[in-house]
Amino acid sequence: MINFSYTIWILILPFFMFLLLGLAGHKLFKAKLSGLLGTGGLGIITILSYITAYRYFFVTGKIEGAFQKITAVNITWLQFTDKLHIDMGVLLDPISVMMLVVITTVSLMVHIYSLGYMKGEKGFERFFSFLSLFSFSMLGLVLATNIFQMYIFWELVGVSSFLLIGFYYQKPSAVRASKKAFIVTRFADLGFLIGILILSFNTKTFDFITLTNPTGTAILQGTGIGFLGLSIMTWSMIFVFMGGVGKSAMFPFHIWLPDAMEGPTPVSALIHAATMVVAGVYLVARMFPIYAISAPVALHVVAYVGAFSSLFAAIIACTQTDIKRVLAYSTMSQIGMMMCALGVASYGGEEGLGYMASMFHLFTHAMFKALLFLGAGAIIHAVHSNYMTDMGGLRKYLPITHITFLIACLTIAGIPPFSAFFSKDEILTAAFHSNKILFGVEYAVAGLTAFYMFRLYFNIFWGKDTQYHHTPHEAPATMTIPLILLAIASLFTGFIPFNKLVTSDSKVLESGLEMMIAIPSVLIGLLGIGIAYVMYRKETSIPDRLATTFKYGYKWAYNKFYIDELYLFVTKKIIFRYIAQPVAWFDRHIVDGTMNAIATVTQVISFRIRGFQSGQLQKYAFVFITGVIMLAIFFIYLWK
Amino acid sequence: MSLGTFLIMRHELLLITAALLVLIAELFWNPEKKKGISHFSLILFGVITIIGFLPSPEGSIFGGMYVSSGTRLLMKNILNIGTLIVFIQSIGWLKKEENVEKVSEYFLLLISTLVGMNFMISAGHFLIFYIGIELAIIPIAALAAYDRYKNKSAEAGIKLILSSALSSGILLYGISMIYGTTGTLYFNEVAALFGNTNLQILGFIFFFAGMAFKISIVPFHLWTADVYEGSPVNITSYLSVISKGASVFILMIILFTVFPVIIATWQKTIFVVSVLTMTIGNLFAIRQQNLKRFLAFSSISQAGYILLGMIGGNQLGMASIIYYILVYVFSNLGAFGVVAAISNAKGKENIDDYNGLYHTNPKLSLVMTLALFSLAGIPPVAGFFGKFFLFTAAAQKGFYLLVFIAVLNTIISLYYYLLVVKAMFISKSDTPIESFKSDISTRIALGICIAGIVLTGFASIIFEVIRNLSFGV
Amino acid sequence: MDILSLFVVIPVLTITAILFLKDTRQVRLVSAFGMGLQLLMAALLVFLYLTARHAGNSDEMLFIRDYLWFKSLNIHYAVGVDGISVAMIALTSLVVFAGIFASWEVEFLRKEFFISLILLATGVFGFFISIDLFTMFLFYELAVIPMYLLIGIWGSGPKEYSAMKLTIMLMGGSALLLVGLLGIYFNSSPDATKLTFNILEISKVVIPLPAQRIFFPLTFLGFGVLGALFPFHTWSPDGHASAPTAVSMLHAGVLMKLGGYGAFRVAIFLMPEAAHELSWIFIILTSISVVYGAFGAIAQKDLKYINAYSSVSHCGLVLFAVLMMNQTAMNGAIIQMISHGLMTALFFALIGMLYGRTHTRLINEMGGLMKVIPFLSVCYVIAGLASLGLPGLSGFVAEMTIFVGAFQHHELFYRIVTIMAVSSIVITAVYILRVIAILLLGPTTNEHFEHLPDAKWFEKISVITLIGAVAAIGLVPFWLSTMIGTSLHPIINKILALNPF
Amino acid sequence: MASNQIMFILFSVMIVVFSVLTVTSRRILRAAVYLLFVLVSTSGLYFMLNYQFLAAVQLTLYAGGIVVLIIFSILLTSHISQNFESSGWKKNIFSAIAALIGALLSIITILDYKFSATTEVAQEVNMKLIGKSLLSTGYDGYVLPFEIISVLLLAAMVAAIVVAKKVSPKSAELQNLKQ
Amino acid sequence: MNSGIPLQYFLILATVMFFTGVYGFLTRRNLITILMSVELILNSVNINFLAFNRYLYPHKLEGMFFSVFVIAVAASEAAVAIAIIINIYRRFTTINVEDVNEMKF
Repeated sequence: MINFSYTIWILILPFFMFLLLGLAGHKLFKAKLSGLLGTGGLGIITILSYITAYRYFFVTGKIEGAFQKITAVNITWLQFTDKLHIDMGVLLDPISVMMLVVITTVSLMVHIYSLGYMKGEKGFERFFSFLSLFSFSMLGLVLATNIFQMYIFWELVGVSSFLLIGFYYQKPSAVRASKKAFIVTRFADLGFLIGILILSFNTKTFDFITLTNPTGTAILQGTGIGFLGLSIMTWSMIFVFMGGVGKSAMFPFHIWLPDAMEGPTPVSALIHAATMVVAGVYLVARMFPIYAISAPVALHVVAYVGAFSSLFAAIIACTQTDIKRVLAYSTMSQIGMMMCALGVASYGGEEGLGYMASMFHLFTHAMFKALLFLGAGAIIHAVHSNYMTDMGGLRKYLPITHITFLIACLTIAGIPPFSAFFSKDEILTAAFHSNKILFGVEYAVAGLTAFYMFRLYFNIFWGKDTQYHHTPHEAPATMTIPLILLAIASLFTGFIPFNKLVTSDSKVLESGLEMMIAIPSVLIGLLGIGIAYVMYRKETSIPDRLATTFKYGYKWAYNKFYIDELYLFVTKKIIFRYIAQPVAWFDRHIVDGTMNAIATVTQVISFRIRGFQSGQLQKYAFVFITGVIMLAIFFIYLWK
Repeated sequence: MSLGTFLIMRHELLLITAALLVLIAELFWNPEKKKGISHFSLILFGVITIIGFLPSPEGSIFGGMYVSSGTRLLMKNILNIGTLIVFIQSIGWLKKEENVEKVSEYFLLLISTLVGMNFMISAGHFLIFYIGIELAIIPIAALAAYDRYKNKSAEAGIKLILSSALSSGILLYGISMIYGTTGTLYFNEVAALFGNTNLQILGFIFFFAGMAFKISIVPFHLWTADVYEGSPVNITSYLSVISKGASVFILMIILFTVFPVIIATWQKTIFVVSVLTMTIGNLFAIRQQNLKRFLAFSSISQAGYILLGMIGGNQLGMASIIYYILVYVFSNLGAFGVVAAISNAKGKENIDDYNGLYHTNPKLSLVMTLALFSLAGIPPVAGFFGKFFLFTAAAQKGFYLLVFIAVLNTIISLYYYLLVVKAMFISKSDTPIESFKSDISTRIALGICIAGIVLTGFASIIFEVIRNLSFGV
Repeated sequence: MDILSLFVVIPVLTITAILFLKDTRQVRLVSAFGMGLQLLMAALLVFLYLTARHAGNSDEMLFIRDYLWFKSLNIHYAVGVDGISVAMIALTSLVVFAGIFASWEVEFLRKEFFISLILLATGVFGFFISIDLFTMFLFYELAVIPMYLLIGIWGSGPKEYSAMKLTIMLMGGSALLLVGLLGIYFNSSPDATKLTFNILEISKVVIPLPAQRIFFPLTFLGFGVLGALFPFHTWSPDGHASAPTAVSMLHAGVLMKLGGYGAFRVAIFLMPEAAHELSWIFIILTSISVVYGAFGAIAQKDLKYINAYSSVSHCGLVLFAVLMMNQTAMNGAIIQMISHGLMTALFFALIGMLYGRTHTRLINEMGGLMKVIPFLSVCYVIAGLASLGLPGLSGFVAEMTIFVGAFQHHELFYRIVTIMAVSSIVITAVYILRVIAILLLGPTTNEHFEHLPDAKWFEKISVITLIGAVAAIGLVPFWLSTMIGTSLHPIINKILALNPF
Repeated sequence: MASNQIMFILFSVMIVVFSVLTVTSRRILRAAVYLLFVLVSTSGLYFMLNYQFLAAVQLTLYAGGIVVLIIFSILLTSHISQNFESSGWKKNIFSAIAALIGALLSIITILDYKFSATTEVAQEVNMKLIGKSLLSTGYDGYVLPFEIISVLLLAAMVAAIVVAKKVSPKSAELQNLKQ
Repeated sequence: MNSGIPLQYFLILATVMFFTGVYGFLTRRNLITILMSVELILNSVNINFLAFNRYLYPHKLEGMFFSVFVIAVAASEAAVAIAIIINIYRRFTTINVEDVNEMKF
């Protein structure tokens, strides 16, 4: 048994970096040094992670054919009751180790990339300190030993996302976006918290190992008690999933994600594409035994929400012109697929294929989506615009970016042998075996994905020859090297034997390519690319004509189905105008008014009765006499 | 009857002697010497006050007409202290030109009222009680009209004497009923023979109304404000503190010792009137501008609180009342002292005139603030303890509702006390009362008041002594 | 002289020293020195307390000193502390210390200002160390009154109105309280022979249930007014808005805690049966406070009003948790008191500093301050994040403890209400972010703001002290939670003995 | 009808009639005279009750002293034949109602009560007894009130002087300054 | 010797006189007549005392002595009151009670 307690440094180091750069960065170091420090710190963590992964997967993790859950470190942080306590620790199991690799890899790439991308920006050290904070939180989230630790880091991730989206805090749109992201996810987290409360009330534990032990007692708690037709456990799992919905930008809490693109592009790559947004998927995967065994209804919810979101996002993505937004919707769509895959899985054995597929896709998606975003960053860096209408023919100016971007597009389109081909294929297979409708949806999404990605690709690198004010030039090495590395990763990660490493029951899952699924999926990918080629390879009028033909559909999709407006309506109109302002009014005028009224009434009475004190001796005497008589009558004859 | 028994009447005899000495001095001293008459009286009275604290025999003489006990001595001493403070405060005022020629009358009359009060407190017979009460009020009516050139002063005098005459009539009528139904006027005999018949209750209520008038309990209070406002400030403070205190003492003694049989009746009566008193007093006080009038209503509501100590008829109640009166002596005299100082120096008596006082006369403002806080019952000054004990006494007998009403009333009272504080500390004024140096006697008096306000609360020994001397029904 | 009484004596000595100072400049130095000493004493007390506990001293209260005061009524000056009081004392000394520095630049009647401020602190310290209901009540009222002058003289806006309202409403609370205390006193001994005000002794007897039914609501409401219980909270927005910086800090940070502490220490501890029976009424009121306060905060335009309503919400949570009457929730309530005390003090300190620069508190008139005064702005963001319950800062620890604890209640009604209360965290996020976004972020709207100076050294001391404490609790809550938790045992045991859940 | 009954009726009718006249007469001097009649009739009652001493006191002190004092003061402050306008009818009616209710209440309550005389032997009231009692210091002795009343009389005298003393020129000057 | 005249007659007489005095006190406008009303009141009380003394408790003289002192007190009260009334007359040049109301409310 290898001692994994050193893994605590994976958490401590970035936190220390955050404090160092955050508190003293701008005073002690020059900007560049801060960047290097941050990057170097993360480099160490990455190395640590790789070592851990290696040791876990290949040296020690497997006992009796299954990967064990190893609690490397666990410290009680806050004791609620004897059984309920928040621990801070490190839990190693296949998914957490996998996530460790994903996060550190992407994060390192983003760090390096940012050295170039953010050069000369005001608040350079602040940026790196936030990045460190994010890395810390994200790592803490995935390594959490208990659901409450996860919640804590879940919140921290949210706030670092908030800080990074709002990095350009003088830009009103960025401020708005960060606020929106935080509040929407916060609302979803409310569900998460309620879920945790219900769960812990029934099971009296927060600990993942205890909770998710498929043969344990905790998992069976509350399955029988009904509330509105569903078991308590189902409710709690639905609530927990709500947190995931928010963080992973699933419908209907997806609205923050496109806006979040206001943040610096490396941030979008790291947080809003590769790592944080998949936290929802990770959460469901983490709780998967409970979903699968105790709350199948909740799992169905997961599947349908995921499928719907993926289709919904894919459709919107086809109409957007801001390249980062396209990528954002693409992210949402891909995560929807992962969710859907989780939703169609069940615990153990063949039925657990969806779980494996989802994790696999998560992994590959992280690589290629980071690549896409970083590439997009390089493009934006070159042309100073986010809109594909401002671009075209960039392949001449940005060769490296072009190639890597193409690789990424091919990957996401599911073209073999790129990595996503394998993962997506697994997802489709899992869906096919479980639910034909979901399969159909995901199949369509696959086609749409290929279409909109290549729409993007052609619009940027081919299409019209745009005249630029400044000739766009390739990004510096700090930016291109991560691109190349990630492109390589996108190419080859598909060959990692996930079925042996990350499965629902941690045992080896025998699965292979099912040609019945693989071939159609590749075909539809190619079809999508083909359509895009026809429409966008050269500047044509087809898109416009299509847009006018499907005027209403297009308009709705372009406006993201007016979900934002709906939210705006709910928040501005209903909450602010019809709840908060009336509450404030009520408080000022009714509650406070009552208090003031008491005072006023006292004053008024005081004024009214002043006539008694008339200054007339005889009136005084009259009151005196009347008083005596009244008292006498009262106490002799009425109330003796 | 030996001469020694006169020692039992030490307080009264000393006071009468003092009064006569003042009279003699007035008659026989030459004009030059007469200027010292106020200091002479003051020293005389100071000596008397000190002698009052010497241990004294107890017992009853004149066949039970005169009763002396530790409690009563204590009460007299408290009154002595209060009167002494009033005397010290009035020195400066008496030096004013228009008062110079009637200084000795001032002392003579005040001392004789004090004699009346002392007899009243020591009464063991309704006759002594009656004469005492008249002696305690008639000269004050004259003193209320002391400022002969002021309309208000005369008005105060006539209102006081006529109202008091009416109330005496009512009181006497009540006493006649009591006499008619019991055949005696000795307190202890009445107590034994008293019953719960209608006529006796009628007599009691008439009697109670007469007493309530002196304490200015609603609805028998209406004279209070006018008289307080019209009288010279020092007389007002004497009226509001000493007269009221003495009347409270004797009412309490009579209720506890003469009417224990009908305790149920007087508890109900007190309940009703104390609620009325507190509330009405406060409601009127809110709107007052003239500080003397303001303090008049405040003192009415204070009377309402004091009744809380009486209602239980318990030992704690008596202790808390005596204690409260002691505290009240310091607090109210402190407040009146400031009013008097400013009134005498600048002739200003309205709350608005006090705007910004803290900036020109910080010390006076502080004294006033402390005194008002004490009246309002704010810790750590003594008033807090006093009120707390009163409420405790009422609560002990289960009058929680009354306590609740009383505490609510203290909030109203806090409101108007704070209005004065606000004027002094917060409000700005274009024409603030200019900075002035009050005379030494005023300062001494206020110093005594402040010491009393601060120390009476913390020094638990005072309360314990009082408590040990108290008794219940 | 015992260590606890020193907490009253030091402020009194400080006041005395100030009284005799001629130079008003030295006043603040002396104040800072006195309150710094007090802070050290608090640290020492924490140390001594933990040492004693560690050494195995398991008494309910430590450092008990008992002096007979009024013999006939059995009133004592009795002091003693358990973990809860120690924590509250530490909180108070921190906030007072920070408050002194936050009011460094008070010019008008400086001497009087510091005297009143320290007098207020004296009352609060006295309250927390008392274990005799009489002295407790005495200190309670002592703490309320200087508020009037502090707000009335040094306040802003409709200060006279606010000061009066605040004082009157708080005294109204203490009116209820007084009746409640007397009721407890006269039921403190089964045969009425040995009546006592001593909390520890009263806790050993069972007050008859009919009496409890009357006096529990009175006591609880009495303290509740100070704890800003709906619908008796309206003094809070006006009072806070008008109060000068340090007073807002002390008031929201510490004085409002007297309410929660008292409700817990007196109302619940001494009358658990009635508390159990009647808690549903107050649970409803408090959960209204929680949600309503938060919604109220959304619609406000004045920074102080926002914070005041937020305090209503947070303090509502304290009372809410206390009423849940189980170990965890109560623990949470105490932590919440401390946490809220610190962060709201921080808020008010910052608001005061912003106001001192911009001369406005209306959020609409400000904007983009982050660029101009980064230090204060960052601190404001931290305060905001603490307030909305960000993990790693104290608010999270407190709220989570409350929610988890409250949700362990065995009755469904209480759990549902808990969920309502939980929802406040989102509303909190809304108004906090709204303020941060409008106030600090975005472009600088007003050109006058371009050259505002950032924090001065004394402001930094004030703010950093508080942030340090907020972060310390947030990062390592364990010691605090345990310290409070062990002290809760006697209370919980008493409750459990009577109402086995 | 026995003579004492007739006397009682005579006196009581006089008392009631003149009392009412005293409080209703518009002419103040007449009112004073009516008061005198009331007081004299009362002393008649005292004679009937066999309290000759008191009747004498009543006649001298009350009728002779106070009424004369009152008449003097009337002369000082009013014109002899001056008519006072009567008070407002509201005041009269309300006062009358109050007085009536009070009287009824008292009378009903008095009639309700069963008085019981003592069985002890009545004392013969003679001057010797009165004098003895007045100077006795024991039970049922009245020397103490007698002494106190002297203080009261002294005080009242001084009080009256203080108030009514003619304003000295100096004070008058001050008064003019004030007004 | 008072056979045929019940005690109650005296008492009723006194009561009527008392409340006549009260009525006078409440309605007369002249301060001196008010004072006269007071005298009526005191006088009625004396009748009460004496009647009680004679009818019920003739073995002691308490009632009678009380009356004596009441008369004395009444005299001194009247003296002071008249002194003040004269002063009022000087100040207000009237002794109408309704005009003596500088202080009110």
